[in-house]
Amino acid sequence: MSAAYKPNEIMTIAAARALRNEDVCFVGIGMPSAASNVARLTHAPGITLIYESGTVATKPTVLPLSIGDGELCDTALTTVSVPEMFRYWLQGGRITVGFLGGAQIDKYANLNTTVVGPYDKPKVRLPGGGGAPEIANSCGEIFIIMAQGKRGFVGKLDFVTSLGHGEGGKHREKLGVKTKGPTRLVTDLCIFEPDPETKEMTVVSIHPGVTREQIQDNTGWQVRYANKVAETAPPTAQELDVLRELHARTARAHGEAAQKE
Amino acid sequence: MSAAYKPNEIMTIAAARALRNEDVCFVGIGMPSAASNVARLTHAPGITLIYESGTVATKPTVLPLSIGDGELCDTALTTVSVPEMFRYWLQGGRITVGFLGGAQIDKYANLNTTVVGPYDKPKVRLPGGGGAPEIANSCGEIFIIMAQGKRGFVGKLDFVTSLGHGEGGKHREKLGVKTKGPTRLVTDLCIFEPDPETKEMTVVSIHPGVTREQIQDNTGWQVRYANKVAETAPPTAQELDVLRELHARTARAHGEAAQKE
Amino acid sequence: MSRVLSLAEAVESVVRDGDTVSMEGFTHLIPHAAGHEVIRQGRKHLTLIRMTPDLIYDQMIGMGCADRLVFSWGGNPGVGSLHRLRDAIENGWPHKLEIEEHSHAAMANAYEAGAAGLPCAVFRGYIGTDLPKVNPKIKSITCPYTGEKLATVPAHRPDAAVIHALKADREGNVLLEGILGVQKEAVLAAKRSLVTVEEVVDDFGPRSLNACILPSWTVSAIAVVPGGAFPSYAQGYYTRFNAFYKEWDGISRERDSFLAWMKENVLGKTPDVFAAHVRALRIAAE
Amino acid sequence: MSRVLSLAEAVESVVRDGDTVSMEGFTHLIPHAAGHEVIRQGRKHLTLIRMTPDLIYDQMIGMGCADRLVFSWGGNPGVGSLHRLRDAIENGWPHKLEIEEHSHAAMANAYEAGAAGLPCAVFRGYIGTDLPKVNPKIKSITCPYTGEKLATVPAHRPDAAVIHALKADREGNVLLEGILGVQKEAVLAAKRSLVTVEEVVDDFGPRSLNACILPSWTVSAIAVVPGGAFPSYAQGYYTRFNAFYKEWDGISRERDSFLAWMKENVLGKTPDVFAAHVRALRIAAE
Repeated sequence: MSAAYKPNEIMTIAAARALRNEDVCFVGIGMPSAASNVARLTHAPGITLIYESGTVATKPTVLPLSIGDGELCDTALTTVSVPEMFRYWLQGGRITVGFLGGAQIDKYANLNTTVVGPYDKPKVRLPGGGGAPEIANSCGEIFIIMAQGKRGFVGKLDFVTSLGHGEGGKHREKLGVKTKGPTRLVTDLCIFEPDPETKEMTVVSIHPGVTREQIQDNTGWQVRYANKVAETAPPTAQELDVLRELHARTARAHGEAAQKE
Repeated sequence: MSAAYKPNEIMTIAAARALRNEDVCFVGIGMPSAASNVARLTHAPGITLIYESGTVATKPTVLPLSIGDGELCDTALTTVSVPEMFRYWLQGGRITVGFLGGAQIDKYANLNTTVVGPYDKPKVRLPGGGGAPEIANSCGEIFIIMAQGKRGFVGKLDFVTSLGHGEGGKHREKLGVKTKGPTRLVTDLCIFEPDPETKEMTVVSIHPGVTREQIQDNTGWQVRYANKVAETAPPTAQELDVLRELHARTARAHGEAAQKE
Repeated sequence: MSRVLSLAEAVESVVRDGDTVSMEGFTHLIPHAAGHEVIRQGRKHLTLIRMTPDLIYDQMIGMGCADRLVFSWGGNPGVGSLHRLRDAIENGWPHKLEIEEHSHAAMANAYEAGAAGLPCAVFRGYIGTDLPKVNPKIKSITCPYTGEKLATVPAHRPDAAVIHALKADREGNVLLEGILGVQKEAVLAAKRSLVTVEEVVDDFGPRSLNACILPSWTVSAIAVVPGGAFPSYAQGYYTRFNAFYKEWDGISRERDSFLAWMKENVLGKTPDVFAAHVRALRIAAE
Repeated sequence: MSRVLSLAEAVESVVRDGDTVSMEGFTHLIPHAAGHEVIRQGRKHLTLIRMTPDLIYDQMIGMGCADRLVFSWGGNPGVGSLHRLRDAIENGWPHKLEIEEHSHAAMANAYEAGAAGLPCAVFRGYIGTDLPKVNPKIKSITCPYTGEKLATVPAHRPDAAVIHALKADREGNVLLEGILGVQKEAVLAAKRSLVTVEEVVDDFGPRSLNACILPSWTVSAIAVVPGGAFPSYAQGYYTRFNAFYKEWDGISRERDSFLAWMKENVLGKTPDVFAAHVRALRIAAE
């Protein structure tokens, strides 16, 4: 049953599948939120979702527009202050998976959400790091979701907002960071995982119908592939239903623009 | 109306009188608790009482036996965690008056509640500092209540648990401490205040019927007197009533031994 | 001891030209009404601190209230950019805006340290990011036991903290519930504080023994402004008006449309409009 | 994910010989039943951490469970000395007890730092006291901004934390209310944790949005022990049995009377006695 689906949908669903029932997940707004909630509503009903606004073990019925929507608090086990969230829960090492995205990513999955162009004379001033710099290093591992394109997938970041695998190899360990960093990068075209040695993000699975040429055309560095590259299983009808119903509920709750994400 | 009263009663009441309606008071168990609550029930109804168990603005109807009795929590505006109490409320500089007592005091109002004899080979092992080391330096000023006697009022402390005026003069300032330290020491015989220059605790008021000889006999250093020494006003009937009713209510609530304090 | 004042009086007594000001609110309880009053009173040369400067800081920056911004995430949550903030940083309009940029963890820790009376916050942070290269305030200490290098930032000690809360009681104590953000810390860290509330009640009544309450003597001024968080929300009173966050994207994109909107909706209005906004929201929901 | 076990199983799986153990409770919610079970199981060579070691630590020390005590106030609150603790320190009975002595502020900060995953706690403390002379763990750092010397202590990271709480729900989440002490921090700082509770409920039901809850995945084992805090208290369940604190002064004064009491009331008993104590307390109150 491979219903027709959009690139955004397979991206969200492929990310959702990587989440486990026992994960404690630090969720960002947008696609990470959609992916985490799809996981919760399909194969991982026991997953714990935490948003940086302080909501612990929240079970929203619609996707929040902001990281601190009342819906998150209403459906949470409890809500803690933001200093406590960052000290006891994130820095305390209690989060197994953090989700990140960004305006720019490089081949070691370092991310830029700060600025395009020079910091002091920006071409585009982006919102900034928010929780990302510490999410990147305090969570057990990091999943990244980003639509692929040459503007975002760049040879060199204008600014490193959050550490991925740095310059590759054992760079994280050399910096004293004990967590795994980005273990999975899901795009609208394919799935990358870090090479075990070099830590360069390497394509391990290509979404149905996508070509290697397409992938390279949308990437600002020479793309590497794993020895065995799989084809991403297309979204199942159930996965698509859950995702679309979630977006539909969200749109009804928030008004039309909510599913732009 | 000077009803007959006990030395403990005038000690408690003289301490109570020093508290102001606008004070935020960090209260210890025993006489400080009695004094603070007498103040609250007489001239200082607006006083805020805080116990280190985390209870903020508590209004107990009976005196707690321990620092964390349910009564304190039931009657509090709110109750915070102990780390928060020590970080935001005590260290945050929000307490105007702290109460302390001890097993030993010296003429600069340094206190020992740790050990009699050498630390490694104690003659008497006392309970220890508890909150006192930081109460002594974080509260705007310190009131001390202690029954006078040669065992407690000593020439040299076996151990400095909490700083009073150190070695006198500007010693606190030299240590970087910005609060006033002990501004009042109330005993069952008299009231001491620090000399403005030397900071030696100096008798400023003698309780009715007490002689200078008695004071000296119960003090392990050469007692100094202020130029003008007052006679402590005896407890009023209202003050005694309030104190005694408080103790009676407490005894009924806790069983007989509660008024041993 | 807190005093109950009109919003105009409260802002006048708490927020002064040249102050370092924290107007906090983490999506929930953002003090929009107080921000509008600051704009109406024409405050200048402010250093604005906030983890998530959003619409109200965009408005204040666009109206020229701020010389400096200390922040960790400056966007329109769920929507996109803050155009007035970007225009100030990218083009210096209406004038140059200095920025001091942190991560959320750093900002939250800096408030915590401020509330705790410490000069600096210590945490595990900033490893491998470029932020310390552009922010000289980010330093470090070495753990005396493990040798680990830990990040430090100066504690936030604003001159004034401005927050919106659910309610005050007759004694001037303030209750918050729901998403608490860093508001308690901001008030405790500040020299002066202003709390706008939805209502004043005789007594908070039955509540958690551990409710988040700011005692009267930690607050300088209280102003009763029903709806004062709109288009943000107040738990149990009204929900977030998401449509306006999206609408703001269009309003704020150009300087002219921004100024026209501010003139009509802020400069020419009083705090009462917030209660009206919330009434309209309720009617729409029925 | 927490597992619900009998108290005997729970203690066996969480507390091991040689462990560093925090059995916390600040007057309220002291885990007496769990302490008795540790004694019955004959644990040895423990390092006991607690801000306010009181009766239950006095008993464990007197029974020889502990090699070391890390603490800030060791007394019988409102009554006087802990005679078993004193006998251990003053006379080495039943064997030598090493002590590491702190202030409350240091201990509270050390738990906070442990919960926050930091190697050390930083605070303003210990100025002018002799404690740093007898405790080499007390060190300092210098604030990089102000030059102020701030005290440090190592973070508490116990092998096991043991606390008593009000209730758990079917999913194994744990609720505390009232005087919270450092229990949440102790559990979050520890590698393993055991929580005894008054009861298990299907659902916590209506509660503060900001209730103090330990999620199931932060707790190793839960044991249902009604009355498990007696003679301490559990907010909303039973009050503190002050008479026993006074009685303990007499029981514990001499080694023989202490040992006789322990034999009769701990070694020969099961956790069920705690429910019986509380029932007796209720009947007496009627």
